[in-house]
Amino acid sequence: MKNGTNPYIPYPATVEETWYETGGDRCIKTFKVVFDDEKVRKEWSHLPGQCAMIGVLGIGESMISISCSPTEGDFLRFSVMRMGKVTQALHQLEVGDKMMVRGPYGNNFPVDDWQGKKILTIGGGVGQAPLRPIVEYVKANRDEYEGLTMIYGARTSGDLCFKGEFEEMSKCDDLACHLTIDVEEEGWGHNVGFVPQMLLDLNPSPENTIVITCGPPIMIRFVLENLKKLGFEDEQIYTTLENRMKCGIGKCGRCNAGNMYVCKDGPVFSYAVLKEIPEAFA
Amino acid sequence: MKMDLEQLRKTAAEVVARDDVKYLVGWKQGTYGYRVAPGFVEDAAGAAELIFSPLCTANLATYLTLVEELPIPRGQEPDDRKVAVMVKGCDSRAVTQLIVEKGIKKDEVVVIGCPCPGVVDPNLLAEKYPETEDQVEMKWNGEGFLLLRGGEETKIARDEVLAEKCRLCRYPNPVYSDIMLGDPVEPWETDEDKGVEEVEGKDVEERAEYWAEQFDKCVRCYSCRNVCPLCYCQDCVLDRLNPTWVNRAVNFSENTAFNIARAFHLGGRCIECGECERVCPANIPLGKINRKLAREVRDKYGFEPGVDPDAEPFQASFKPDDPEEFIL
Amino acid sequence: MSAMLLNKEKWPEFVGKLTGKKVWAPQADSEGMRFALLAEGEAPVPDYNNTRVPPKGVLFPQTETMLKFQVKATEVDEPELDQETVVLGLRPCDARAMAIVEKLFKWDIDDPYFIKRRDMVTLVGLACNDPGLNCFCPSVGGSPASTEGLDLLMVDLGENYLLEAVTGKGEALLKEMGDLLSEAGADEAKEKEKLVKEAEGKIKRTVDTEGVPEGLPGLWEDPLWGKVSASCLGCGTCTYLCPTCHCFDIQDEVEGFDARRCRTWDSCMFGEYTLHTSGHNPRPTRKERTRNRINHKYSYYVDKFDVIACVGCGRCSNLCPVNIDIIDTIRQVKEAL
Amino acid sequence: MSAEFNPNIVAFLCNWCSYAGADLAGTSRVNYPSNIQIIRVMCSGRVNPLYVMNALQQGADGVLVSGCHPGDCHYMEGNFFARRRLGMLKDLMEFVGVDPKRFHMSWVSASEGHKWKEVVEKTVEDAKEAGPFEGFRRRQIDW
Amino acid sequence: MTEKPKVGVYVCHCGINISSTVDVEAVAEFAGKLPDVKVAKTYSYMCSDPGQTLIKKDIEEHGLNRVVVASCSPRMHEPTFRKAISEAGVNPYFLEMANIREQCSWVHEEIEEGTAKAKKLVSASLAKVRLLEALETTEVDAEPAALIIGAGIAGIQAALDIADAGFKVYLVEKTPSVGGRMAQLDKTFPTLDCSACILTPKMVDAASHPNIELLTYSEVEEVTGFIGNFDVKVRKKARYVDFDKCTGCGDCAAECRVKDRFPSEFDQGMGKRSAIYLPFPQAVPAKYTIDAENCLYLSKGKCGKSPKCQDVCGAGAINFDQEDEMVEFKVGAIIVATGFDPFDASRKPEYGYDDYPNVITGMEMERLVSASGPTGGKIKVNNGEEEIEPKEVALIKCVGSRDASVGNEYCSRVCCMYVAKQAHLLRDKLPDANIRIYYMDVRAFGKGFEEFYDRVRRENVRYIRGNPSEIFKRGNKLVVKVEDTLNSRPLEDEVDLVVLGVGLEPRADMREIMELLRLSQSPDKFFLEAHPKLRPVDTATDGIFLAGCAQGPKDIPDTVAQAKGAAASAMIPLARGKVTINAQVAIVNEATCRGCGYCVNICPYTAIEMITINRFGNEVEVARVNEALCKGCGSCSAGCFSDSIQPKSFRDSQILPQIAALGVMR
Repeated sequence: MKNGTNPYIPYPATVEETWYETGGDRCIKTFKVVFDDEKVRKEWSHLPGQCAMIGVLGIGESMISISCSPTEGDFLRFSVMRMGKVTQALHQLEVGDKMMVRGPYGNNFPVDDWQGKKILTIGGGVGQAPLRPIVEYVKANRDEYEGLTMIYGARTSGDLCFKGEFEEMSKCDDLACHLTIDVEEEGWGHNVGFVPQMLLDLNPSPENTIVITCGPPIMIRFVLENLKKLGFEDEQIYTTLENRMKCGIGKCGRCNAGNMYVCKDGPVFSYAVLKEIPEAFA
Repeated sequence: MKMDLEQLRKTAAEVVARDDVKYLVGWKQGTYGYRVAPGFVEDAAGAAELIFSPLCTANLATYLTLVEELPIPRGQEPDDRKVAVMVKGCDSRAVTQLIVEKGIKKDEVVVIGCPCPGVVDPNLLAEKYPETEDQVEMKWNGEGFLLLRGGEETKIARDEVLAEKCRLCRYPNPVYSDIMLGDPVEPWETDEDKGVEEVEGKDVEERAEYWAEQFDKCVRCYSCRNVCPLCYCQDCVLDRLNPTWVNRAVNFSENTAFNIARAFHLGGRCIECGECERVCPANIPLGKINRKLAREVRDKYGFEPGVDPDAEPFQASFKPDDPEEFIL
Repeated sequence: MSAMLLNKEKWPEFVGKLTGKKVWAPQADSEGMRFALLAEGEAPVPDYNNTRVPPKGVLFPQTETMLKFQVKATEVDEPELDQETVVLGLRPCDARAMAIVEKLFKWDIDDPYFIKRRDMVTLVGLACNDPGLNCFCPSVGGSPASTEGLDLLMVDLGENYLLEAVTGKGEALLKEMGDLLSEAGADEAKEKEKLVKEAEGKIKRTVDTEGVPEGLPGLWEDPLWGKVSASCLGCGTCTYLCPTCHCFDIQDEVEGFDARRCRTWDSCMFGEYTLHTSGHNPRPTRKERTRNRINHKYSYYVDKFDVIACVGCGRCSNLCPVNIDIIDTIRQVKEAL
Repeated sequence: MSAEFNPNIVAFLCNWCSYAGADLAGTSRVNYPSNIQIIRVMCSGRVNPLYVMNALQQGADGVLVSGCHPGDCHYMEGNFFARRRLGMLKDLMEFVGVDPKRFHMSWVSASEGHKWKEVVEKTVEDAKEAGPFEGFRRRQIDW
Repeated sequence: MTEKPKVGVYVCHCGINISSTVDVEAVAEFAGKLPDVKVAKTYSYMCSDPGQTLIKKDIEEHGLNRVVVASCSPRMHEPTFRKAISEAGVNPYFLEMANIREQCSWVHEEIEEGTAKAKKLVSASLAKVRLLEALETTEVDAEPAALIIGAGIAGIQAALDIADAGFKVYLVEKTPSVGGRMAQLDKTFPTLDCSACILTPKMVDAASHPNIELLTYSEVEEVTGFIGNFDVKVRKKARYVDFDKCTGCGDCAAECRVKDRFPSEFDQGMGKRSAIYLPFPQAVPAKYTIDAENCLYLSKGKCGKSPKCQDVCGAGAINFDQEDEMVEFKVGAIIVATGFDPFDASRKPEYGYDDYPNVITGMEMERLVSASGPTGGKIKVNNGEEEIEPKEVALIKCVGSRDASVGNEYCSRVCCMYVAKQAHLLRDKLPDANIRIYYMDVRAFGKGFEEFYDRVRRENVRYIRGNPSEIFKRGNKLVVKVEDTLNSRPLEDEVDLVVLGVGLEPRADMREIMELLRLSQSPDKFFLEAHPKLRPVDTATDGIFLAGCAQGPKDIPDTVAQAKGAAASAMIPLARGKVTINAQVAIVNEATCRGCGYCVNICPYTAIEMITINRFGNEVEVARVNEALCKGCGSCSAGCFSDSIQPKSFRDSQILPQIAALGVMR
């Protein structure tokens, strides 16, 4: 076997920047990494929605969604919640340390098909990570889309990811950024309440709109319900799934939801497809 | 053998009819050949399918702890009804040991005891009387067994097909039960444990070689662990990766570690039902290890698990005069 | 090349000529048959019903090193996989399973380990003259003398083996044997036909799979899953011993400063298999797992690769400790349709 | 290789008696073989018997567990539990073919520096007799 | 947040103690290359001030968050380095020590082997330190009260000291009166103070002290909790006499239908008492008690027409309906001062204690010689035929002490002196008698002891070196058969009275207290102190202390001294008002705990209990550790099949890598 033909081989990437998005037990840390090998850097191409296997040699790998848009530059960003052994090891990485990356894996949001449409993202908590590339992608290709509305909520302001980026966004006319937290906090200048309710309050028109939602299952359930109330069709709604994965390339078997392998047929699914898969929301 | 199927089915039907009983686990005819399957009975119709025969090897006490703990939605009450289970002598020791270890509570179960004159070793039976696709019936017949198949009756001598665990059985009658079916059977003279003695007779290198060959076959399907009524941790340490006691890799080293750890955790707890050995797809003689340890515990420490529901667990107690001749 | 004959007496010579290759063959271990590497000079006659563990490990070892590396390093090494290998006397069902699994390992992205091993191996099958009690290959598209996946098929004609090359690799192997073989004639072909017919006739347990792949998704909430799985112990016997089960786990192992990334067979019957780190499990009980196993074999795989991922070898039925019998399960599915 | 086999021995010592006894051996400048490496635990009762298995698997040729004499346990009963558990483990290991010379348990009090030396010498000597452990050591496995 | 471990490794030369057998530079260089090690240095004395400063500076400069010190035994300097790193802002539990002195350089000779082993030990320490967890010590409030079990001189003294310091004391005494053994003594050696004279005032003080709650005729039933927070249940046994009404006049005892029928415990059975009684005239409290076993009314339900005591009691204090009463309270510390039992002379049958009335024990002698004793201080004995004043007296020492045949190898420490004292008292009362003392050794080690012993010898008391083998009767005399070992002469001395200088033994009922408080015994079966030299009043259980003969035989001055010591120790948590809880405790993973309760059985401190938790709507039982009770021994963990209970700092996940490091580094 020669290097380059084996999809299981990860490539070293150097951590260039890291910061914590949220605190607590299950804190989220964002890494900006750049492949060491220029060739790998050049050959790498991903689109919003895709994932990569990242990890540390000797510990293991985890499938993490790429939380930056290719339009942002020659680097990758991952926002990782500290959960198990691998993410714990990832969290220990500091600037200058090496992360092993392979991918990109999975399908992407059909950004080309969506040209000329309005984009609405609805995120909750760490669920904003896979949505961020879409936001950035649309921001970078503003002419091709009819505008972008972002709804993002979390339990507290401390649980919101990418906080620093929202202010800049709200300055743009064709970008709307709506933030919400579950309970009132001092100094919080935005909405208070749950995401599904905020969606109803904003009352977006389904016309020529694509909705992408990602977040905790309970939020998704009510968001879907409310989208239906607002008249959205299944085909207009997209979400991403997460399942336990090992190989990332549709061999190891465990990420299937019904007859779909999340790592290959997903993680992006339209609701029209997803509702036919009995296991999808299990 | 006075075991009356009518009585068994009637009792089972009565038990499942009770409001405080969720279901009953008994034995029923398997899908072919000599197979007997665990039957989960919720009504009288199910009860009518139950059997108890020399083919009923399985220890159903496993099912008392095998049920996964599922989240109960808010506002919903957990189903606290009892589970009824049919046990042979050996199986009843598992129930007792589970009570000792708080794996189950006495009032969570209805234990139906079946005095057992000894079951067959299905492999031995199939070797001598080839298994066919048709369902067969088997009965105890005086000192031996009676095989009924295709209208034909075959008498089989007891020694010919008796399971090894039964040869060594000292508790043919349930030691713990809420309802007892039939009359107790007369315990029999037990053989020497030839399997264990044969291994003991080897020198340490031969033993190492013997077990190396055995453990090398292990595919780590964990059926030995899963079938064991006393392996009821929801989250087995040997599955865990942090810390890693045993690597996932399947090789002689990890397999041995797995088997040692499994056997050790059963030290002073194994009730010698022989299920681990029966289910092992690699035919590893796990029973020998368990029985060896059980014998040491019996001989050296005077302890026998699963006979006294009020006993202190062996590994959670000590005696000031425990043997210590091995200590420097 | 036409069919060839090998006198059984020459079998050791036949095996002897495979020097330089790794040779896997069914061998008796302490209490059963299993595929193992032949030591030099050994040539056991493949006279057996079937092995307890399928020979899938030849292409997909239970534990396989994927990458080797040093702790703290970023460079990884791959194992060398270039030794020619011959598998002697595997049963047609097991060979067929390899062909079925190959579809997945070649799906879109090649799995380099499996494919490399497949490239290096010559599969010499042995037709079943005497199928086992739980054999039901014809029910799922196989046959006691199926050549699917094989490079070469042997048929036991009593005194001789009839050897029929299926692929170029098989032919090459036959060529290597030179004058050890003689050409078979029409009689032998007839004899083979007869034996295969007889063998098929010996298969008693059958199941009708018509409509099952299409119908299974509709039975998602059917009570049959609860019934079938109630007695399941959640062990990996059925999946580990299944020649078409291909799930694996990837783990890093460290020994001092040496480390490897390896993969190990995994089983969808284990709770941990789908367990998320968060503690959430999309398949929380044996019911969901059992349903997934059957669906995966009889429906999902058919959707993706147009073939049932069950070859009817009967191992899962043979060795399930609690008589969960796939033939019976499919019958129940069929009834529920 | 003609070099003498130098066994690698891992010892688990309770903090209060045996570890202190080993310290005393040091303070008294008692000389003993260096094959023994000590892992300090608070009580011999802390020693999970599977540590012994793990040590052998991970590269030890012998294992020693040492605690307070019966009745002297700092935690009153820990050593009794250790004795029962490890006694059972020893039976088990022996049965599966691990030379009993590879595993020892001892009572060494805080005042028994010399006994510690004897125990170490015996353990090392036995491990030497048993030779390099070639059982289920991880390193035996070809990756 | 998970910090990447940044470890500093510090290898100590310890002058040449380490560096002469271990190439410390090589060890440091080796360590420097190990994963996560940021700096590795050596220094001549790591524990010195500059050594510690070096570590602190590195922590600051290199941002270290874990430290390995390879030096001496952690038993020596672990606290030192913990403190040092915590001063530099690193959690003190992020420290691991590699013992390369006591267990390496000092016990190995070759520099190669020493160095190789040191490297391994360092790598094992490193493997562990990277995985250690930050621990915080916590404090809980301490109840400013103490429980003292036993109101002999030790208990009384400790109670007075603690009460005087302003803390509440519960003084629990099993018998109806305080005073204990000392109250039974006549005079005390070597000063010959009257025991009662010096003790009685203290007894009265204890009873009247506003901070002392005296619970006589009471027994401790249950103690739970931990230092600072013990919950105590005491059973006040029914006296059948209203405590508040009884005036102690004694009319009842005088009129009792079974008057003076029963052996008086106080007089060692030599005197008699009624069923309603005061143990002795100076008893405190001076309240009568009915002995329910012997009282006709209580045992038989009938006492004449009506119980006489009831009839005569002017105060109307007699109450046959009284029941045991449970008292519950909370204390911060406990002192065990349960005292001793005199050796039971029947266990030396060769001395004929059971056979001859004129063979008596030292304790009986005390009562006999006491002016308040059964004979009013007259020395009269029954030689089996008649009451006589003895002319020939033999005193035998070491009865039941230093005697392996009865299982007592220890010296009882008081017999030499009390026997001498009794000889002196006998000499006073029997100026013409022949007084012999048979002895093995004379141990007169205390202040004024040797002088007293000299004095007694000068008083014509013969010391005969020999251990009598037998005492038998010849005519109306007792014969002491002995070999005078100084001149190897066999003797058969004929005497009228034999006094057996019995030793001190642990109380017969001490096992109950032991189980109650989970204390341990030393080989002599007395209570075991935490350290024989440095913590002689502490037990292995924090907050429980020992005073007096419960811990081992003692004379009165030593008892008082120890009582004061115990009182002072017990007052530490009371005065501080807080107790610090050990941080290295066990913790349960409730998600994996299978609720088998093995750990509960195993824990010697009852620190683990089963609790019911709600696991996703299911009620399940799991173990929970009471951190205040847990000592971190980890026995529970080794017995847990699912590894669900783990002692912090000694987790499996921390020890297994240590094993790996030692194994792999060959």
